[in-house]
Amino acid sequence: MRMLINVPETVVPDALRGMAAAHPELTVDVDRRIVVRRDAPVAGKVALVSGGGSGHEPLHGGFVGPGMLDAACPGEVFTSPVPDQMVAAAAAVDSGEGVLFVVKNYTGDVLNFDMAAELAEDEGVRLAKVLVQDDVAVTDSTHTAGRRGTGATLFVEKIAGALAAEGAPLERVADTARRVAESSRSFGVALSACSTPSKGGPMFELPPGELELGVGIHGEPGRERRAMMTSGEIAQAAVDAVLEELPSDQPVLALVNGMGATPLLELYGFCGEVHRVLAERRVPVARTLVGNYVTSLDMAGASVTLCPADEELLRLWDAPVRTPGLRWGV
Amino acid sequence: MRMLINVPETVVPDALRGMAAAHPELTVDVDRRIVVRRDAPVAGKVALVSGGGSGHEPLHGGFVGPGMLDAACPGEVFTSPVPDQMVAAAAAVDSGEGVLFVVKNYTGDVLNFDMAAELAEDEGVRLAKVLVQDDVAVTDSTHTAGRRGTGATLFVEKIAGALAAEGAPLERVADTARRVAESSRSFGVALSACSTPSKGGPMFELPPGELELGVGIHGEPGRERRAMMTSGEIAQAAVDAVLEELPSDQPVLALVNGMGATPLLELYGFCGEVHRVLAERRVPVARTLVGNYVTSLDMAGASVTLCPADEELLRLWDAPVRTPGLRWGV
Amino acid sequence: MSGKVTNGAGEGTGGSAEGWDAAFFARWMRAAADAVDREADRLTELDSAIGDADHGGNMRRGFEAVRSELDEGVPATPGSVLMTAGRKLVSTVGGASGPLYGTLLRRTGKTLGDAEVVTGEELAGALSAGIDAVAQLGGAAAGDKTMLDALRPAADALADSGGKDLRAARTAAEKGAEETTGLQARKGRASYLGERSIGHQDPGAASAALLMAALAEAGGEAEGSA
Amino acid sequence: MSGKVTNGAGEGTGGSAEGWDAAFFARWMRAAADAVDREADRLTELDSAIGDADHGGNMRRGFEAVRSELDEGVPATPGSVLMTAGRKLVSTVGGASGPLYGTLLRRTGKTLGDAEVVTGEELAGALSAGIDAVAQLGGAAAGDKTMLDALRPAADALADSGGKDLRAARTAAEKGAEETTGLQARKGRASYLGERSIGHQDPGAASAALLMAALAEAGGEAEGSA
Ligand SMILES: Nc1ncnc2c1ncn2[C@@H]1O[C@H](COP(=O)(O)OP(=O)(O)O)[C@@H](O)[C@H]1O
Ligand SMILES: Nc1ncnc2c1ncn2[C@@H]1O[C@H](COP(=O)(O)OP(=O)(O)O)[C@@H](O)[C@H]1O
Ligand SMILES: [Mg+2]
Ligand SMILES: [Mg+2]
Ligand SMILES: [Mg+2]
Ligand SMILES: [Mg+2]
Repeated sequence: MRMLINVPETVVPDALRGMAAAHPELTVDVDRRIVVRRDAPVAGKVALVSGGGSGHEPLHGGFVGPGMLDAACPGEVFTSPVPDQMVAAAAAVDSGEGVLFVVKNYTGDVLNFDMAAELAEDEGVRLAKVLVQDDVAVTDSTHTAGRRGTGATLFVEKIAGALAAEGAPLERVADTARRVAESSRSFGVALSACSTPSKGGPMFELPPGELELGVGIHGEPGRERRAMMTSGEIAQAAVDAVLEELPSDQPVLALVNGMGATPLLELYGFCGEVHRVLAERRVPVARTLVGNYVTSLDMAGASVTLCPADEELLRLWDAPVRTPGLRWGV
Repeated sequence: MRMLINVPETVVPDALRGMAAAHPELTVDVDRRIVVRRDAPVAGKVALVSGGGSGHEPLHGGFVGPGMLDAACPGEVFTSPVPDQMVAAAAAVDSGEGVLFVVKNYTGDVLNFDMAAELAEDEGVRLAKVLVQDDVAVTDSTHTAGRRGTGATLFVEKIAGALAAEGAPLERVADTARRVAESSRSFGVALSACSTPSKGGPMFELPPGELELGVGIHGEPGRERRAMMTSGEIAQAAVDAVLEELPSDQPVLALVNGMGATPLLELYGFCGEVHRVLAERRVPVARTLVGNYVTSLDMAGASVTLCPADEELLRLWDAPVRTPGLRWGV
Repeated sequence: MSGKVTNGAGEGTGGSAEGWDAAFFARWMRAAADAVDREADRLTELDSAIGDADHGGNMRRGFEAVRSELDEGVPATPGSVLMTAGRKLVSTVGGASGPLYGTLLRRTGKTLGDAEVVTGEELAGALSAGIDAVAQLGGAAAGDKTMLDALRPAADALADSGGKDLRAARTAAEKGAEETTGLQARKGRASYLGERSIGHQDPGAASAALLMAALAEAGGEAEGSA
Repeated sequence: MSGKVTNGAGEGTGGSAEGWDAAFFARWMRAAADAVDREADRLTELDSAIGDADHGGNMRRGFEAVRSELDEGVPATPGSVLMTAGRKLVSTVGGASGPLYGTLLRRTGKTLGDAEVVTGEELAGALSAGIDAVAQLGGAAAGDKTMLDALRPAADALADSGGKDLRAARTAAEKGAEETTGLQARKGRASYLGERSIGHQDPGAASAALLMAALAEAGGEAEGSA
């Protein structure tokens, strides 16, 4: 085991203690496992709550702060959080203007957030929900329960967070969040498997010299296993897969996302190739974000997410954000 | 090879093209291999130039921008840049107020920056230099050419960059940079070896279940090879090694730095342990930065850097910074 | 300790029961906690082949919490034991299995109402209602390679025996779980594998078999056949 | 192509030279580029044992640049060939070896002055001056397990032969390089290894031996013994 951990069982609370130590601007409740903006609830503002299995950091806890999420609920590694966390988070951040749940489309997340929504609504919270399902890799499968939610989560959280910060009402925040979620598309590639603490080793076998095209953020299989490709070839495969399902030809926001263990040096090189392919396909890129944002523990690889953006989305994207993981304009 | 690259020979220019695509706020000269603030030279401001081998991203190119570096010179992977780059960078950023070279203490970097300094001075640039040598791991060695420069580079670049942004003259910027460089201490631990593109595989053998205490940022060996330790034990070893040589008992700035392939989840857990040990040793922590900032390609592991900070250093640390890799307060 | 009330002191024979009390249900849950703890690594191993390698940890965490809750005090009725356990699973497991198993136990418990003693037939009917709720919540059908493929045959076998033969339920669950190996996943994370999911047992079906084995164990402890 | 001017057309015998012209020095640099290209993987392998696995790439990049520069046109004098090559190495190599080899060639070239033909004795003296400059720049002494441990014996052997025996220089460099295996590094990255550096040949000493072999090759091409 090459893990910087104490024991697999305490990985999540250990990380939350570290977050608490590093980020006095956040309220980190280690016992209830929620990360909350220190100044929540913010009067007059719709609140955003997200969450999901741990292992994808900075998603979601690292996106809590002004201009983005009001609270995040980290589950165990690769395991959806429980409804109690979401209910506690909603209670902590609701100013009376209502709460938007941002949910990645995985059975566990959907079920747990649904239960939480019911409970929170019983307690009088006005709730809306947006489901992120941007991963084009497995739409080919006839038996998939919809597309998986991956990189677009960041776009949804940032853009809806900015709109909420402007004071927009719940319905509009939810509508815009859905617009982003429904128009964004992603495609990921793994160059190595990730290892979960509980497994203590790689989640799947990926011999050196092979890659998994269309991998999921928990190491779920994608479209095909291939012999190693160059960065340029991978960029082309990923961009073309995304463009094929992108429902608009507006200029795009581009996320060139590292899976965790791919050096930033390589990721920037990949970003250059992604831009080259997009230019060849005549897709204008309005903004680019490069880095490790929606990770899969120590998986090597990268994903590309594109979100067609009109003037309003660009304005909201550029709006100030101040979180541990994403920060500009403030 | 599990690398997201085209061919080993073009890794650095490929990455620079990606930086150019992602960061319109920077001028990235791929041919001359320099990354420069778009608005350089900034009138009336001392300019900061740094550089070193690639593979440590976001260091240094990711730290170019208002409040930090004016230019960076990326060398080949783990290879010092050449004097031509530094001379070109100095020429591009010098407003007439002079240039500070921030140099990590490795023979190659020292020699190349020295040559560049001579050349730039011949061209009339007023130059100062600060040598970063914070890594306590190998001071035990009787034959070392001084301590290695690692995480403190970030503190030096941020703090000196803030002072330069305030309009301080070259001598004061250089003095403060040296004060930070001379009082900071680091210690790093590797849980796996890194792989360079040219080697195509791990730089050294580190069997799973062993770790290297005191590793350098190019995978250089440290103090000892040990059987795997818990995050808490590693934190204690690292913090105690640093504290033993820390020349002050002021409150500290703490950098809990990932080597590249260690998941952020684990890094936050490690951060919690570092804070616990510092609390036990009664060292107050004024600020904490957690993340992958001074990396070693795909090495798993982490390092701890502490910098004793008085009120002035804290003010400069908190001052606005706007770079791809570090950003706050603006 | 009580259990099957006709035979007293939890020494049920598993056969012609007149009914089961809260203590019996608590014993079931404890036996499930033991089984899940013992088999956690196997469940995770199965989940790592076709899922995300967390099912063992999920089930262990959930049932340990159930055990602790019962250690604080056993609720008065069979229904409330299962509803408490179900709520605890929902609150501690997460993932897909938390809401699904939580719903299973909560709905089964709710269907049992507030009787202090329930018959085998009542249990069989309630279990079936619980399984319907799981199917509705998760949208899965028989043959989709989920926990349902172990749960449904078990409930059917129990019903077929007039609610008497707990071991038949266990056997049916184990058979159903084993048979998921040949199925292709259509729900949950394993569905992303498509045809590649064939050849691996479904982890949720495996844990469902453990749950049914625990039921048989709770009912048949005296026989030493569990 | 010219070379050793007494014998004409670059067909030197390596023996009793009256002198070497710019073409000979260009041939030396090209032979070095060939050797470094051929042996780059070995140099990197050596550097990966005790350094950072970049020496092969560094040397190849540098000498390819030197070769391209010479392809554009060979400077008129031996001194300017070496100074041009040295400047090119400084501009393209980076790392420790860039400034060190750059300094070696620049200082050697500078010491040769602007003569159009230089004798073996002059070359031996200039090489020695170049090596002194390397020692001064890097602060390393003999036995520190660096390129100096191959360069110095080579220059001494050349001087001992009155500047005539290029193959003696090569042999001495190769012996010196081999002997670095037993030494402990005290300079450069390998010094962090301390005692662990013992048992591995120094990559810079290995490349210095290639440089000296290239010199012998340039001088002795006609003999077919290189
Ligand atoms: N839609 C569904 N309906 C019924 N059972 C399901 C469904 N989705 C998943 N499951 C069951 O849950 C099991 C996985 O549980 P677990 O690994 O704990 O959660 P997760 O899939 O969120 O990681 C699967 O093996 C399957 O039996
Ligand atoms: N201070 C020094 N003096 C002389 N030679 C040195 C010194 N430091 C390093 N070297 C030589 O440089 C070689 C390493 O070159 P290279 O790998 O290209 O650069 P780097 O060490 O910067 O990666 C060493 O093997 C050694 O021979
Ligand atoms: Mg899971
Ligand atoms: Mg190097
Ligand atoms: Mg699972
Ligand atoms: Mg080297």
